[in-house]
Amino acid sequence: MNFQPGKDALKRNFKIVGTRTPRPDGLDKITGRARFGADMTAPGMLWGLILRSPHAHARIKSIDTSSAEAVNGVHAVITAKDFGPCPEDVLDIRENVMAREKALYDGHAVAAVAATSRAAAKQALKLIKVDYEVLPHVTDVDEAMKPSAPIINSKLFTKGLDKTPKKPSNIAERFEFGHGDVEAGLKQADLVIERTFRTEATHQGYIEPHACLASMGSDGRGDIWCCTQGHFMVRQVCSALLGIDASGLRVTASEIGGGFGGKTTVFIEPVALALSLKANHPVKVVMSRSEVLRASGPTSSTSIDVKIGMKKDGTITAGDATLRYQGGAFPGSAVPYGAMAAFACYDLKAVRAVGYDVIANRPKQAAYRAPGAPMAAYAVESVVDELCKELRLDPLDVRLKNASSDGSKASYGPNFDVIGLRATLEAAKAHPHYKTKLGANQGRGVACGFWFNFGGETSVSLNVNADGTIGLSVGTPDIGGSRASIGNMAAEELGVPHDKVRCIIADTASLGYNDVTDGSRVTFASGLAAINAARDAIGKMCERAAGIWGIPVEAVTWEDGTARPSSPNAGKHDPLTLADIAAQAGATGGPIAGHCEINAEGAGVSFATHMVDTEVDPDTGYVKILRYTVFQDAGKAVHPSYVEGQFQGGAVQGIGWALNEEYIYGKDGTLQNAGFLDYRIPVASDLPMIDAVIVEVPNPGHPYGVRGVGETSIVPPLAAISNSVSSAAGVRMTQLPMSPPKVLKALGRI
Amino acid sequence: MFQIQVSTSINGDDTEFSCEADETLLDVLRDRLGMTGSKEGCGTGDCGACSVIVDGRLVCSCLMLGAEAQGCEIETIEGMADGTELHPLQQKFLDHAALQCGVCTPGFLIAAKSLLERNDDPTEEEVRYWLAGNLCRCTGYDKIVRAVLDTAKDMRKPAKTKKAAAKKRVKA
Amino acid sequence: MVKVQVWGSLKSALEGADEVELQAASIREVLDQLSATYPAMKQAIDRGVSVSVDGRMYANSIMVPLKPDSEVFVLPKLVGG
Amino acid sequence: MQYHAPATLKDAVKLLASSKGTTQILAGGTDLLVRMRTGFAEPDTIIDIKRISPMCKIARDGKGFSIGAAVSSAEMSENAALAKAWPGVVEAAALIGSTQVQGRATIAGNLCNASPAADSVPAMVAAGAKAVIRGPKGKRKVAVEKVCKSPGKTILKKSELIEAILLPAKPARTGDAYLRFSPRTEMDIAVVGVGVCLTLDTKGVCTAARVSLGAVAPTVLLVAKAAGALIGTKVDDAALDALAAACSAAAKPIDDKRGTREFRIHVAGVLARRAAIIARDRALGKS
Repeated sequence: MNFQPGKDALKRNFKIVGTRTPRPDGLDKITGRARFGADMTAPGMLWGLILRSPHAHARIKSIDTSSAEAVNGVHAVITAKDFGPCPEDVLDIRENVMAREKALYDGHAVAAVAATSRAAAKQALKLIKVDYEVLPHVTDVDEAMKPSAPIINSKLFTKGLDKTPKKPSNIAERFEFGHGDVEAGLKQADLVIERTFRTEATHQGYIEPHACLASMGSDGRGDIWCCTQGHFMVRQVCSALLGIDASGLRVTASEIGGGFGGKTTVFIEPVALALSLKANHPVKVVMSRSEVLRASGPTSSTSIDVKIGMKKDGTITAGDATLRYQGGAFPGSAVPYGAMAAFACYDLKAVRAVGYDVIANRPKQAAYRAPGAPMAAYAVESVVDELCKELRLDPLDVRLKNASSDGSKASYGPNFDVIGLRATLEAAKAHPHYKTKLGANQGRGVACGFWFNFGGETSVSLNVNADGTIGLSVGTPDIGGSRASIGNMAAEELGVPHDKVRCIIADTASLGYNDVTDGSRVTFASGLAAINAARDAIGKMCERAAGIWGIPVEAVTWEDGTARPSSPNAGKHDPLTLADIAAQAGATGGPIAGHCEINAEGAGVSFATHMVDTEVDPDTGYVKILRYTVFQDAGKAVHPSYVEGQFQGGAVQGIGWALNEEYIYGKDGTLQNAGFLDYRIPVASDLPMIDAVIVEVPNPGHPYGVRGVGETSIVPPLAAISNSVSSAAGVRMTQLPMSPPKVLKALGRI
Repeated sequence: MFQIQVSTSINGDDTEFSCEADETLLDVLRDRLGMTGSKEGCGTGDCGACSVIVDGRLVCSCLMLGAEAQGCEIETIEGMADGTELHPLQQKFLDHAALQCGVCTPGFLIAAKSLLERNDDPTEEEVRYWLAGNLCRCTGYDKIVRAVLDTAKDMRKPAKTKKAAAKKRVKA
Repeated sequence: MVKVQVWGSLKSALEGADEVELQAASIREVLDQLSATYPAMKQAIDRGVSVSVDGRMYANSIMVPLKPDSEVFVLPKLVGG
Repeated sequence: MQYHAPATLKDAVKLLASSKGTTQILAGGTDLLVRMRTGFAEPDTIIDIKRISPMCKIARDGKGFSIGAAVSSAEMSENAALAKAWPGVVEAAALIGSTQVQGRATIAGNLCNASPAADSVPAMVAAGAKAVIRGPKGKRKVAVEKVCKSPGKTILKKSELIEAILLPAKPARTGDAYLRFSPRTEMDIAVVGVGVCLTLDTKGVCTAARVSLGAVAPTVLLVAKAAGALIGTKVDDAALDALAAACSAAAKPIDDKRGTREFRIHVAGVLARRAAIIARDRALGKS
């Protein structure tokens, strides 16, 4: 019954899918009734606050909580001692959630308090005495790799080398991808360019700080209500950290105020649960903005060398990249994905990408939308752009000449399935934007990008209500409007109007396991599962119709939401609509529901080409974005408005990353800009409209051809904007962000 | 720490509350009055998610003390619709998919309402500069600006056709 | 026989071979044989890998059947953002 | 913490003198509440001046203006006469923070916060504004450039507050302008700020000028040499080059997270030139 990728035919004509239906869950969000992480309260609730280390690197010799516990209104004070043994795969999370022997970065949690009021909790925090022994620190990725750098984890030995070294190091692991003979390839080139690029750490920038309300009982049973990209992941990690059964903890996903990968892990949820257990009260913990910036999961800062050889006719003969990513105080940066994605847009005979995962005294990184890929694309697409300029070749033509296409061998190994890179490049070449004239100090930049996209474990249940309406329960938190697209796919498959389907996010006690909402997987995987669940229900409804008509079920077909005899010789029977069958469900066997629990494989990759015009003020180095156009392959755009929204949101995060956003650490290793004033994300007046062109090259791995689109849109902008600024300023920019002082310096004006 | 007794008007309702001297209006709205529509994104006036209108003036409720609300007229997102009659901006935000996660939406709707009360025919640039105090990370602002411009165009139409249009759309 | 390749840094675990040919009917059999014949591969596989079969990526489905001439590629475990 | 909202200036002054511990005046609160939230200010007493009606008014002071200390920058923008007379000062006030912040922020508060990068202060200094400081022993008028001593410190004694900001009568053929550089177009802090006010005679020759720089020294600077570069000229390219050089020379900035030393020195000259051109065109009646 489930869709067989590659075997079952793709549906091509649709009634609901592809239309811009109004959003079914929007009313609460425009009236202020929608409840996000911090909006939940409970009777007898205490306020939880976390004490964080002010040092970049320090040994914790002792923590005295006695005077804090004496404060009136305080019901619980916890430290690392309140987190017992746990499975190996959550050891790093346990240490990041609450420091153990050492405080590893500025903002690392060291203790927490729960009290009847925020004022009492604040007062108690001040009375916790921590005896720190400050240690030397390192925050820069290249510095951290030097043998002379202070060792952060004495038990860390570099993996991925031929021989495991004896001495501990800040280099956690080495990765390598590629094929062919790079040295030979470079020799065949007419021009070889090698450059080093640096990018600073950036934050996902979601407007809603992390927040949760936990209520934990000493009987090992509890509830937690939190904003997260994966409440099943929260259950899995928190139950492991607290040593309770997964079934003991019910996690409800609140509305989520943005995540972009930063809420695919836990920071405060285990703390709230531990406080609640100790205080025997519900406890609410809400991060401040400065806590979010200091102590949640920004992406890596990087240092990348790229060398590419190209012939006069534009053929790329070889590509070689070395990528160094620091992922905070714990291993696990996204450097492997950066190394894999770096040359993914190019069909190369000789390619190599070597990645180093490095630790430093910074917060533990978390995924940030296509984690690792934007920085790698920035480096590769910048060198390709420079080669095109030197050889006087059109950047789109060169990319078309070398573009990966169906069946070509990807730089990270496997052969590609059906892919849409060429389609996006051709759409870009044909677009009026590419032909408009530029003025003084103006430049145009193009760049391509890619993301793998992900299927993952997905459970959906679909209930047919007695009045013929549909209750659809999915387990993937909806950040960008996926309830609308998933509901529309179920309505399309069932043949009922879209507003007859109500799609909700079920809690962990009401639905089978679901992987986190990440990897641009939700519209693909929950959509696929919803279609399968609809087909499951249709099968059952056909059985009921067959029973009512007294004919075999094989003689019943389902069209436009109605069961019909498949041919005249099955006898004359009035068609039965879904509503008719639903009304008789009780009498004909019981409630009707469809289910699908799968590991949704067959996710199709999504490619994009971005084009951007900028103007550089030669006197101040200020960069103005004049025009921005995104061309991205969505396979099949289920709800075009929200597909465009992903294109526009990713592009603008890329603009912030390219121009102004950066983590600034002082010499003392503390974060200097932990707030939205000096961590500058783009504001409305900084930007033009972002034009979105949806390209549709269907993905054979999905019944409707759907591809995930959420992440690819952030991969090309860093390079596209840098290429545009480099041509406007007449000098190659090799550092992000391209803040005005850096541009002015590159122009040689200061 | 004795508390301050404040009497004010919120969305037309006379409201009494007591609060600490250093408690912000945002904390009062959310934690004492259960009006969680205004959101805290930063607590320092840098994101606009807590925007409310006080005596006709668009402000950040996190940069105002609860005590300062004495005798004021406060408008929050909860009061933007008139019963089931949505404000045209609210409907347009849905029609234009001008929200994704929605946490910044209350702040944007209040700010846009304040703009259209002052300027019924704003240019794109005027909309962008007026709304620059409201951060959004999901949408890239494009559809938000289009929704505000489209609402302004609709609201400039003669009253008769507007009423019918508003009624029809709510059912859609 | 199924052609199996691994990502660059694991080439040393295959004693330098670019590609290995195995008799295997499913992803599980490929991974089991790799772990058995090449001890250094076992650690990487235990930490979690993604496997691509004929251009399609499988995160951790090990029961996926293989065609006799399938092209299998072992990669680090994919995660998204 | 205690909160007071006196109805008269007299009560406010009495309260200010009698309150113990640290006392803060609350006008717009857009600086004070941020410092309280981030733990940099924990006042024992707050005195809210927004119930003192004279302090909420923009009045004519002879041919000039008296802007009450509780007048928000949004109210300044909406006052047509003020905006017409002193566009530079009003534009500077309208650059503070965002629309929401401008709904509360006051230029008196911006001055008392004593940030070197305050937006309204260079414009006030260029315009020759004075602060009316009220204390138990009466009031005194102090030129705005003399009010700040160092970052966060003003000359106000514990028992004094600012009652109003006075803008002088603007002579004929006079134009003022304020420009700042910030990475974002809104919601930002000046990396460099420049206020220029100049007067031309009937032949277009500059007879008087004041040039003020923000964010390039511990306090806002009034740069005599820069004014000297304009006086006696037709504010032509040569004069503008000399102005730019004088401003860059006067700048003594620091490296910080918002900008480098060299950047601020260079851009001080660039913005001075641009602001002087706007001021000149306004003086010539070309808006």
